[in-house]
Amino acid sequence: MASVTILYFASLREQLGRERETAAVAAEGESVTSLLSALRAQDSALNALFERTPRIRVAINQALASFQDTVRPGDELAFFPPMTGG
Amino acid sequence: MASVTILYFASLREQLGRERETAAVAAEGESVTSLLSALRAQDSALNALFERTPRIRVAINQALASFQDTVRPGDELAFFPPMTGG
Amino acid sequence: MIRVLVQTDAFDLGGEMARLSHISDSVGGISVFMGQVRGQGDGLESLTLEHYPGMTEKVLIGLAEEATARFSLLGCTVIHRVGTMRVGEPIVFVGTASGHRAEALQATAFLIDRLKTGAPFWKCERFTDGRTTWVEAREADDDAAALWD
Amino acid sequence: MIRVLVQTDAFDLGGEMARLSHISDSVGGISVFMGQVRGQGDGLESLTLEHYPGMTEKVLIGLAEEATARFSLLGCTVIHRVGTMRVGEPIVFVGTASGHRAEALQATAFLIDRLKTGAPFWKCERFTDGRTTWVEAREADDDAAALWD
Repeated sequence: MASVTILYFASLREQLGRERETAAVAAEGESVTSLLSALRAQDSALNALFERTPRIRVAINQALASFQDTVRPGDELAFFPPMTGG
Repeated sequence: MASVTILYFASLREQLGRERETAAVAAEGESVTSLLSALRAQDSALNALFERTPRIRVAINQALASFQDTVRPGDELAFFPPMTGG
Repeated sequence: MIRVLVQTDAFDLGGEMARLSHISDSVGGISVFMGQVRGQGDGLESLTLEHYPGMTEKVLIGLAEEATARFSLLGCTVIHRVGTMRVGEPIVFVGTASGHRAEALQATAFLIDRLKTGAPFWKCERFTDGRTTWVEAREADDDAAALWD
Repeated sequence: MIRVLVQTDAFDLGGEMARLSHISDSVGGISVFMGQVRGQGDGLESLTLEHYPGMTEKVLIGLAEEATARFSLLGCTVIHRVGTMRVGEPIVFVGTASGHRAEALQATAFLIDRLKTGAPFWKCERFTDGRTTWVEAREADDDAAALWD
């Protein structure tokens, strides 16, 4: 089955209680929004987390991306709050 | 006799061949311009140096000053080219 | 010459500056910024820095390359620590070397402004009473980063 | 905490940065600029820095005090060498410590811009063929200093 790896960082990782999972994705690829809708429908904790957390960022294959961008099988997807380095 | 110490720095010092001298000054003080005119009238090398050198700066008692400022007996006067530190 | 490190260990300030200084005879100015854990009088004990291994290095190398091109740098070093650091400990070192001072000074400000909001680091504060909180992103930091767009 | 030194010896970069870093728990950012003798491909061998003893220290302390007040600094160090320095050797160190990065970065730029044209130092260049020339003041340096007025 076509899948992607999903990573969670910082407060998202902590609140979900996991840092990594695998999810099914359409073989021809689909938008982050589309994939995320499917995940949220299956997982009420994830749904609640995205509902209460503003400004979640997404990266595809270790580069910042937008929720409209396409995720393809084998991609590494990551969700995290705004960055606070330096 | 009422006098001031005069210091020369950098290219001025080098071209004059001296770094320090003492000069008579009016007991009640006089402007740098007035004192310098007297000095230049007595010293053709100094006169030529001031004629050919643009942008000479003056300090009175180790603080930047203007040629209109008053020099008083006992003051330390200094002439130098624009500064090039850092 | 770009040097990017993400590490748990502290860094050698003098050694890093000497490295920038010796890159070439053409170096006339070196500018450095170092950020450290600031005590805020509210019982902060330590910060724990989490990051996204892989992406972090890519972003920092990209920023160093952008700074090098934009400010004609001869050298650019970015070192960011991860893990737990107590109040007073260094977190980040940004150093740039250039022919003239203006380029190095500007490049250092550019790098620290951009990495604050663009590199995948997250700070979690731990207080002496055991409480922990994730640091909220500051709008002022987004504004500072955007000034370089 | 103001520290101003005019000296012939080289300075200890790591030591000076550590000193700024340890001033207080409230230090969050340290910014440093170091200027060194730049080889220009024209046979420059060394620079000799002449200064006006007494006035130099007064001017540098005044600039450090102005920077401390204007940028809310917790620490401010200015070290300027005099005498003869070969290509690659350090000339000047400016370091500032503050609670947040913007103040330290701006203060360092202010100090180096202002001391270039306001402190009584003069550079004489010596070339490998034995020729010596006094460095001319640059209008661009006056402009940079005036931006802080």
